[in-house]
Amino acid sequence: MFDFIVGHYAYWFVFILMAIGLYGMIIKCNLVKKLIGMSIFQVSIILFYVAGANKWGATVPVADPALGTADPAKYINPLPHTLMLTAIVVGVATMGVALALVITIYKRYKSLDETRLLEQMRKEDDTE
Amino acid sequence: MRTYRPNPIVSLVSRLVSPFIVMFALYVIFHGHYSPGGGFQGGTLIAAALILIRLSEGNEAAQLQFPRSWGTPLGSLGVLIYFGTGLATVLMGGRFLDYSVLHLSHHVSMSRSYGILMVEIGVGLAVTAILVSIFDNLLEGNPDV
Amino acid sequence: MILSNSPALVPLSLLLAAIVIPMAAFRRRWLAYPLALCASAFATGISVVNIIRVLTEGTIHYHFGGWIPPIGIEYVLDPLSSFVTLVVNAVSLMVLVHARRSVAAELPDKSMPFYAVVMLMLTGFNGIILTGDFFNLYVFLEISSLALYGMIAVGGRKSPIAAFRYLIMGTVGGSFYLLGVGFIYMTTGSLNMADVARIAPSLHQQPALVAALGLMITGLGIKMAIFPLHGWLPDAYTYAPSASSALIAPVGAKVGVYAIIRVIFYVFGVEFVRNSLPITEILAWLGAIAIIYGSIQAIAQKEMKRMLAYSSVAQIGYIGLGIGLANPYGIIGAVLHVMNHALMKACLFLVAGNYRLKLGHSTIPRLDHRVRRRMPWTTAAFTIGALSMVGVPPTVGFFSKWYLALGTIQNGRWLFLTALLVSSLLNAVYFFRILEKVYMKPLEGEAADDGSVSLDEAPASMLVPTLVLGIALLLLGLLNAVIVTGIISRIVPPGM
Amino acid sequence: MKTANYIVLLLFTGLMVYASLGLPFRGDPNAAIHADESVAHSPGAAAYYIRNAKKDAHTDNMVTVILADYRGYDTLGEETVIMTAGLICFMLLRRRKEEKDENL
Repeated sequence: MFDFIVGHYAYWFVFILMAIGLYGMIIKCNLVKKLIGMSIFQVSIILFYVAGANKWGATVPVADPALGTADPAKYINPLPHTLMLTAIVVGVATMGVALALVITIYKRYKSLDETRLLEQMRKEDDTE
Repeated sequence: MRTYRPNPIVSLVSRLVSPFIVMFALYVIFHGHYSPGGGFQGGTLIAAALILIRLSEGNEAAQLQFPRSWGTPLGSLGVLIYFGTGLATVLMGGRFLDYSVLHLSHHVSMSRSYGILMVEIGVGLAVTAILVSIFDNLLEGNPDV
Repeated sequence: MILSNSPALVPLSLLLAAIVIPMAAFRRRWLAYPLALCASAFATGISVVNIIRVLTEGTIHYHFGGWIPPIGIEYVLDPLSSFVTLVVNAVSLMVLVHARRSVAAELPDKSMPFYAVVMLMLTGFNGIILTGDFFNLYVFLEISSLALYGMIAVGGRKSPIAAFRYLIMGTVGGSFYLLGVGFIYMTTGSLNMADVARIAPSLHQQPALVAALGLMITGLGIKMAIFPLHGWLPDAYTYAPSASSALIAPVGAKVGVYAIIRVIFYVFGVEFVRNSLPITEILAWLGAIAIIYGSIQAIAQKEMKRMLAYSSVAQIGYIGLGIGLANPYGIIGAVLHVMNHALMKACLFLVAGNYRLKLGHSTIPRLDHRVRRRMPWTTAAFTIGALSMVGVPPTVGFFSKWYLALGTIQNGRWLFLTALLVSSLLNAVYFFRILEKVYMKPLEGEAADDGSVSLDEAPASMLVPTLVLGIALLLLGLLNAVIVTGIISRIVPPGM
Repeated sequence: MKTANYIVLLLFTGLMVYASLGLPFRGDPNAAIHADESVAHSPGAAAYYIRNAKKDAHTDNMVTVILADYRGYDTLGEETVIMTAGLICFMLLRRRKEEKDENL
């Protein structure tokens, strides 16, 4: 039982972070708060991968002449780190596009509240 | 339109720090083979140095360092370096991104190493140019500036 | 050289165009369109080569960098992926031919980045369809999603809000997918689809694997816009510029459909899915609800683009129902409907674009018999498209519904069969009310200004693709047996 | 609408906790992702990378080799993603010359 907790507590903290991020994304009304939630959610996924890459008693995945490369148990898993480099870039790109959209919305409606924006959008639809 | 008031301390420190950031970024890119680092990390650092100057010296002065209109074409150039490396491997008769057919060196492994370096340079250039261009565009679209 | 690299050349040629357009067309704006058109035509040509190669040589694996699959990334060219790439590229080529005038009219100063982003969207779609690697699929999913957000947001005043809502939903979907890939990787130790398909059965309903399946289907379901997750679709299609919605609507959601078919039938296998979560059953029910809900909503709409958007929700319901039935007829119907719906929606959105250009609007209550006098060919194409949506026999729309109906009968699901039949009636209601306005004789009072209406058809560059798609709807309907026996029957996954 | 969102949130958290029961212990060197060979006898990617990265590409940093060589196509996709973001910001926010002059 205790072994199980020690082996999994890191994942549980990551899942708490995910729930916080998802809460921000789907329940908050302010567009920028949604983006903050999105950022937390993406970072928690990155933490999830990196936590899984760990190996007790291993070192960073840079070949060390003193250790040699014959024994994989001496280096932590390099693949999730590589994947997460890509995921970080995807997160940055999404954030850039999202901020561009927020600026455009604010310029046109002078508001960032989702319910108010939707109300105004429907009102404009009816007048057309 | 907000007015810009120069602050001598901020200006001096950022001017002083910026070249060192660029130097460290180049180290991160070119030493990425032997220590943690690589194109994306280095490119982000160079972009940070350029954006630091944009923030402290004002947008107009910073145009002398990296004009706004360079962003999109230079970013495409960076991706083109990466893509071109892959295209060269195809033209040399290998699979896409198989650097061993490029014959950059006698040893296959060194050839791959140089291939990786070329690719990382492309990544660094693209990331630098595009991050700066995203910053410029966000600034330009901002209604308060 | 072209032949040995042909699987990779489809997305790569489009990507090359996307890279070259910002450099070449930065000062010379007019270069953007020809470059985009050439790349799209080249990709379509290579897709034809690919499908011929698959039919003669069998499944082809392309290893990037020469590394064998669990080590490197591979592209898999099998009957399903080659068929869907051909559909996506051919339909997009037709829409691109049409797009020049409407882009010039609606986005005059943004044509250069617009065409580059279109190329990136198509790169993403082709990458998703061809890849055999879970993480590579995620990267290309994000490329296409980002490009979609941008293409929607360049429209009018309201489009950035629609794009932002799509962005939040889409990022939740993409992140769920990535999390699912994480669980799969943690439990199986592999990212290659074929490899995971070999490992998964030996893990016996591992909780993490079951959760991964649920997360991936939810994430891809958002991209596919299956019923309760369709919230982003109507606004996005309505407020996007005409050229964007004509490009997105036919192929955008189909990529999610394709990825779901891959994950359910080719990676986990029907057995695993049936025993772990009742995903297929849920998909079938959601599909049936979406069919009815989308059709009823479409009847209530006044704007033609919005009506077509809700009808897309219904049509994706058909595909979801076909996947959910999980029997050979259901799969054939679903894959055939992917092609049919792409053709029908492209045709109808191009018609809406033609009306917008010449009449200045595409509002249904304002259409009348003068439209037929003024634009006879466009109206003819619209008629074929509408008949096909309803499912009148010689058109393609009939045959996919036929296979879906056979699938429901095979499983003995009479409720789903009823949903199919009722939806055909509802489709008839919302299309015939337009056809009635266009074809019926005018009332006495309106007859006076009849003579003043002269022929004023859309320009050839817009009319030709519309008519080609309209004729394709009839022709492919007649050739339907060839397609099904030649290609689609080979798609039915093993063990079914 | 709000309640539906809270239900989604609860469902998600429940699913995650359920899934974590099946995850291998963190840091266990014998977990499936670190294995030399998978259950289906295909080579395990991570162990292969650690053993052969230095040999194949004459580069110490394994992450760099995977990023640019073994999975180089992913990185090309990553570059494409960021180029897409740059182009979209350019498309949405760049103002025309005349418009800019009016605002000044």
